Amino acid sequence: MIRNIFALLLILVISVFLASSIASIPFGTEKTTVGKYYLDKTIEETGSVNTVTSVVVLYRGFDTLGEVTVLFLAATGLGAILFGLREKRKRKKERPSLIMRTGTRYLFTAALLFGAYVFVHGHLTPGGGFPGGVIVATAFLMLFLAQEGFRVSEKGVKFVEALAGMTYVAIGIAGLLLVGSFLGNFLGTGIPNKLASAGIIPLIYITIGLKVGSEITGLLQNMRETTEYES
Amino acid sequence: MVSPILLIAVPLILAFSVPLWGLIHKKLEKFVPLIAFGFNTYLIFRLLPFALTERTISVVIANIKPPFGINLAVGPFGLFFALIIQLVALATAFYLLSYDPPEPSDKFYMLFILLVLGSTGMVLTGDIFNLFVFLEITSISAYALTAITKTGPAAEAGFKYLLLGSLGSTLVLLGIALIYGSLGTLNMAHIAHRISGMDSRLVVAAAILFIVGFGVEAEMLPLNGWVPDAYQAAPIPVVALLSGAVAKAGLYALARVLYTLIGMPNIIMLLLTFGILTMFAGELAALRQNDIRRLLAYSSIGQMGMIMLAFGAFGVNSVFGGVLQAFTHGITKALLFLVLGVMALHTGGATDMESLRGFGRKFPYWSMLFAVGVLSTLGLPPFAGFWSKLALIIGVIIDGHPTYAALALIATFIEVFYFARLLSVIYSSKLSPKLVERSIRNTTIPLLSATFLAAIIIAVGLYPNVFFDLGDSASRALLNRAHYIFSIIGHYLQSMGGV
Amino acid sequence: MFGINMNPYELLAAVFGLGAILTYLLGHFDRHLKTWLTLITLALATYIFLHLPNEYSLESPSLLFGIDKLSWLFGILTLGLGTIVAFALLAYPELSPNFYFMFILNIGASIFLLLSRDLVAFFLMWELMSWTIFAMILGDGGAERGRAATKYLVWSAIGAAFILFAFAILAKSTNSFEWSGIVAGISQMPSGWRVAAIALLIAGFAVKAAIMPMHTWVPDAYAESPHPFTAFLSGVLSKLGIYGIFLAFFVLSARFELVNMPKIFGTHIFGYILAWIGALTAFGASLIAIKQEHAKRLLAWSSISQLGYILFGFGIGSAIGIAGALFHAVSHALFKTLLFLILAGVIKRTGTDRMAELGGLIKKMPLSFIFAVVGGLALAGIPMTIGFPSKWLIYEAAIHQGFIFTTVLIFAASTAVFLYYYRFVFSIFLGELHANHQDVKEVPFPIWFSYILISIPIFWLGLFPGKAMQIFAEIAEQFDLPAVTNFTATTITTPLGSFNALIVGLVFFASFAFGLLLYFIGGRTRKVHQYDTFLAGEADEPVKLHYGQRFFYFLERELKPLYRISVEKIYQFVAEFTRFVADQVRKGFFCGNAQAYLYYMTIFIVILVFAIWRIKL
Amino acid sequence: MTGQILWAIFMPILVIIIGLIYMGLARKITARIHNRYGPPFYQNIIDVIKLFSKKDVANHGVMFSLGPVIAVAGMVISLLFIPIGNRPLLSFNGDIIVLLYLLVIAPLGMALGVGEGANPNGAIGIARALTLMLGYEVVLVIAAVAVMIHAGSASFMEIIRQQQGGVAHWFIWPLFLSALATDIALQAILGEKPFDQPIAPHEIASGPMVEYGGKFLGMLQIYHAIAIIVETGIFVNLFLGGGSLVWWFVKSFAVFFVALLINAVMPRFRIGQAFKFYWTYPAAIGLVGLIIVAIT
Repeated sequence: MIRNIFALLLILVISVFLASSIASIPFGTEKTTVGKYYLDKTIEETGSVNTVTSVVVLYRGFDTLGEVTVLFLAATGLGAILFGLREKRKRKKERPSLIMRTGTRYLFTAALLFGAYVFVHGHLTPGGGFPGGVIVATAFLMLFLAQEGFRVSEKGVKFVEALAGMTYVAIGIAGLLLVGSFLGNFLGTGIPNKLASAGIIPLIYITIGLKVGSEITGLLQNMRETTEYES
Repeated sequence: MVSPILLIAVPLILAFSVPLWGLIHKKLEKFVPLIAFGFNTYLIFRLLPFALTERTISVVIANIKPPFGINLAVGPFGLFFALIIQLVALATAFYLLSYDPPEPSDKFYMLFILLVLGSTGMVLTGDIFNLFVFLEITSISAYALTAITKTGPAAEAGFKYLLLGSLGSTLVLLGIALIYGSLGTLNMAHIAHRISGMDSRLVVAAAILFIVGFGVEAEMLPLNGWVPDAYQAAPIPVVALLSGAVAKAGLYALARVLYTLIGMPNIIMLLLTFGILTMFAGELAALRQNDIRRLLAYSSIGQMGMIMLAFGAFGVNSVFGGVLQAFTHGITKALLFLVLGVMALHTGGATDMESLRGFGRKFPYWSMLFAVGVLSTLGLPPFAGFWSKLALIIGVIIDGHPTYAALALIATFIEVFYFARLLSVIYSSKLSPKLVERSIRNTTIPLLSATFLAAIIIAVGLYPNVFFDLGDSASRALLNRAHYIFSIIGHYLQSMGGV
Repeated sequence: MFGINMNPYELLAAVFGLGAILTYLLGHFDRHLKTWLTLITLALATYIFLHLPNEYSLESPSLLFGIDKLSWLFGILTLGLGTIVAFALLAYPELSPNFYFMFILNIGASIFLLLSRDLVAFFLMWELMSWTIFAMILGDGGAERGRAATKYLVWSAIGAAFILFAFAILAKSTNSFEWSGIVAGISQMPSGWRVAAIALLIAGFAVKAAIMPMHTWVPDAYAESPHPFTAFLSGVLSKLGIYGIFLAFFVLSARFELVNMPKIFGTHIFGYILAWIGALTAFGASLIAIKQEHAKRLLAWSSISQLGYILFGFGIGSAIGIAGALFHAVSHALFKTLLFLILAGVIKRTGTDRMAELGGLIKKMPLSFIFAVVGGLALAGIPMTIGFPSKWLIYEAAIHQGFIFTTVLIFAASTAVFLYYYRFVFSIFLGELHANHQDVKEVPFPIWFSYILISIPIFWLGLFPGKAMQIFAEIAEQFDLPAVTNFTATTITTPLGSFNALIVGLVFFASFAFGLLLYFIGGRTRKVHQYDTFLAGEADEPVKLHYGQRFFYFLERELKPLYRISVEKIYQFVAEFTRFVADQVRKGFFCGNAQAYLYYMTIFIVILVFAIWRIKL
Repeated sequence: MTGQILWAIFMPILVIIIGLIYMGLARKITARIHNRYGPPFYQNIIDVIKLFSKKDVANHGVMFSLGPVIAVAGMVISLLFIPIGNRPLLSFNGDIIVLLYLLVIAPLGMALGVGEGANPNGAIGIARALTLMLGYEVVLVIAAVAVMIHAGSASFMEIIRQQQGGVAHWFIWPLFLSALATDIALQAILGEKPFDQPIAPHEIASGPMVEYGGKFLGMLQIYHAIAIIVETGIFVNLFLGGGSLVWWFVKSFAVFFVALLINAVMPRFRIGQAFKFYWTYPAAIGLVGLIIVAIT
């Protein structure tokens, strides 16, 4: 009890400290040098009309590569730790209904397509590789939920995941070789607002989309297998 | 000059490719880490002459010049740490060839590569947010690798590590947010240039958050509770990397942030106190420890404390000692853990002192390697540890902190005590009944990899010149804040009219 | 030299390095090859050592080496006695090649320690010398050896820490790592730091020199180290500590004379303190030596006591005192090596050094007995042996300088020498022969020949002390110290009195002839069995009564209050306390509870907040 | 030179005879104090002659035989380094400290010989003797240091020279406490009660002498005879100003006589008590004396 109260006090002190620190940051002023630069120069420098995308994929593309890796790691790590533990915990569940099963079959393709659309148009519209990939994974999630005994090929997932990841890095190295800078835009900016514009951004978003999609699918599969249906 | 970015790109592409190798043949997987770090080590040696020049260069990514894009700030200090990480990684990757990885093996190798990659990225990057990203890569792969054997203690250790580590990274992110919120930039050089204009309360807050966040990885005192458990539960090659790569990367981040970004001597000198406390806690905890793995883990904490102490002394001499000590500690601990892994093969997995009693009589070469590691840790010639410890103590005294140097020396007495006890157990004439005549596995490959590390220790001990030069330029580079700022964003500042 | 274009210093290092490695590698093939290789290495090293040029600097890492009279003296002792001990090792083929490797490395490190002219080189060699001793004590032995070796290494680390700390202070203040630069710059040092540095240096070297209260490792380490090596450890390696003290006390402090310090009887207070420590060491250790049951421990305590004499001589610091201390260093090196070698031979033949289990070996090992007497005479300081002039000089210096109380202590210590020395020689060689040792043989040739080799200088310098005095005078001159100049080959004269060693020797032989004359005047004698003794009719058949255990028990009883004063108790308390704290840290702090760790983190943040706010805001 | 050598040969014989007479007188005087008649004063000379003419002596080995030889030799050499009757024989070649060490040769040689005799009584006797020695040596040294500091020299001849010119110049006056301490130490050095534990005939059968008979015992008698002269002689030289040959022996006998008187009426201490005694009272007396000398 005393421990808890003391802990509460400690947290209070930390909160006060942080709050008072943060309170001193003037908000909304034009202090963010870098942000202003991005807003001003995006289209000119990258050809992407979606500033967020250009920041994510070009200005801070290296971070994105890192974040993709982090996501990959999370999936891999989870897979590694859950490996072999799958069969241990079984829960019984009611089977999905017929409507569910039929409906998901039709929705699956649409969802896949939508996901692909989102990551291909990342430089033009809101969205991009990450949401796109998640939408793709959602398509598979539907099947996992609705289709009894549905499995994706583990090898296939791995293959796509690996290839997508490698392609991302390969694009980066291509930039290094062609324009002397890792992840450098070796395709030119193109005409803004066209689909085939903004240089390597769409390419990267495609790889990200595929990678995220396959990763999350794999992750879902890993987690799904802890359940079993009532027969 | 070859591009340092390849140090990250090549292992990354290889890490992604591990499953593909596995599709061809299951046995091919284990060569991937070796290829990756073999290549990286080659690159590092190509870059080393550059590390001797004391210059920091900015490697631009995506053709966008800092402070707007991300860049690698490759300087002697970072390269020195990258060298440590790569050497340890190479030896460990070689060791992996004869190691039965926990299943799933492809994921194990991927995580393994990414762990090293993350640490390498941390020491090379010039962007604070990128540093955070690499910290995440490092720590997440470390959590996963700690728990990968899926035993009870491993899961528990992994959980503890995850809890502390993720909280730490969150704090780092918060710190970055504070800085970005007030300065509007993420480039470390740019931040360093502007930080004097920042509200000092915010700087302090960010400094605290960074110390706590990176302190978890650097095994700083109250944040290192995960260390003994993780070192005991994780697979041996991972442990070698935890002390050889992860801890060093955490230390680098701490030093870089405090010296370059914050740059306030008062705050840096807090490291003196934390270093001393960490050192005493580690050494004392090791004193009565009977399990050698945990003992080495505590000793690792102690050594990290000593290095922190050197970094806290805020002077070129002590930092010189600190970087040298980081090098020898990384190599030595990796050696000790790799040898310990083989020792455990001969006792059916047990690593407590009683099980290993008399090991030296049966396996003289292995124990000799172990003894080299121990003696080097104790700072005895003709091993690398002698020079680093000498440089560290003398450096701290010359930089004006004799009291702290004296405390550090007192802590080493404890260290000497338990290591001497360890050696006397290993070289005891009484044999443990658990020792088997021959290990179940061929130990040629571990032998070569441990010999490689021992050879580095002895070579550096006998010819410390290059080592000194590297450490010298590394320490000067760390302290030369103005040069760092200028070489990264000098062009930008000029274009802004010298603002 | 040898057709190789190498600096002699490099050559010397190469000889030691290659010798060690070759001995280690080839030692596995033949039992005796390793010793012969060691001897060859040492012989080559001695040859090169005698032809070293004055100075040599290694560019990288920048180390400076050189030779002077002092390092020459200690170097000759090291190499000479090292070679003799190595020769005796011929009788110990069972020692592992590891041992030989460490032994050669150790001698090499000692030699380069003596040759080093800058702090880094000195410290490097010092540490190398220290841990190779650890390796040799540890050897491949049991729990006791492990404990002794651990104790040794911890103490050695403590000593090294003091030295390193002092070196760092010196280097910082004088901005130089070279001895010459430090000596030149030391007068600019703040006097507090100066005193601290020199005190630390002396304390650090005192560990190796086995000066109280840094001596506790000595009895254990001496008792557990390989028997022939103990001779080297006590005879030579402890002298390296003495060498260090000499450097610290005379070379560093002589230059600035500690001008502001008060003087007592013409000696500055620093020297006075040293003299007291030395005298107490000599006195205390000799009293403890009396009550030992194991011969090795007895000699170990005796070593501590004798090294106290040397420190005492340094502390007096007058011309006679310095010469006496250096002389005693030489003589202790010789006779203690001899005594430990004899003990090694005894242990080799009987397998024990417990004095109660030995006895009567004079019948079986007469040569060993003779040299035990020789060594004992030198240890006790009987004229004609080297032990006398060295002790005599120290006494003369002490009385001349007015060190009254310490002189009494020193005299008492040297009286105690008779007690433990007689106990040593009686319990082992005299008295009744133990039933287990009826078939014991004389020690093998390499061992007894090494006795002869060491006995030659013991007598030679005992009869012609002037030869040694010449060297000491040169050393003193080299370091600008006062020197004893009033001596001839056989006579030393001090302001107090004089001593002619040769006359004493000749007269003794004349008196001995007189005694023999009396012997031959008397009637014939009849050889009787050893059990044929007078027991006042109390036993009708021969009983075995070897008076070996608790030889001086009545004395021990009276000295109990003194024995109760033990610095070891303090160390044990410190160790216990450290263990307690260690357990608390390990079990309490690293408790394995994730919640607790988060708690720590929170507390840590709060501490940081307050700490930094106090600093900054 | 020749004279000196002749004197050096003659003097030991003279001293042996005088010493034996001292011993005989001691028996006589003690007997008279005990109200006995006692043997004639030349009894010990007769004893020695008898012992030397004895045949068939038990011999335990070479060192056993050498013990008495070294004992005699050691005492003779000590004798030669003491100025007797102000005649410096060899004492220019060694000072007091040298003498203190030469004095040890004889007991040491004897102790080694006793050791080979393998009789535990002998060894116990030696152990006692050594313990006693540790006791009185401290006292003796304290006194000797006082003398050396007072005289500013460790040379016998210098010390005697400073005491010339009458009784008033004797060091016993300025160094009274030291002299007193030395005299107490002398009691043990001479082996008289209450400090005769090493011999203690009733407990350990004469201790060191237990195995020695015949000519060996005779040599030990001779050794003892010289020892009495040497030991009293040191006191005479240090505190009583030496003197011409006759005077010297008179003074020496006087010192011996004091010891005898104490011996005759005293019981024996336990060895532990004796040791403790020496390290307390006489040592304290000596130290006070030493401090006084050092201050003045």
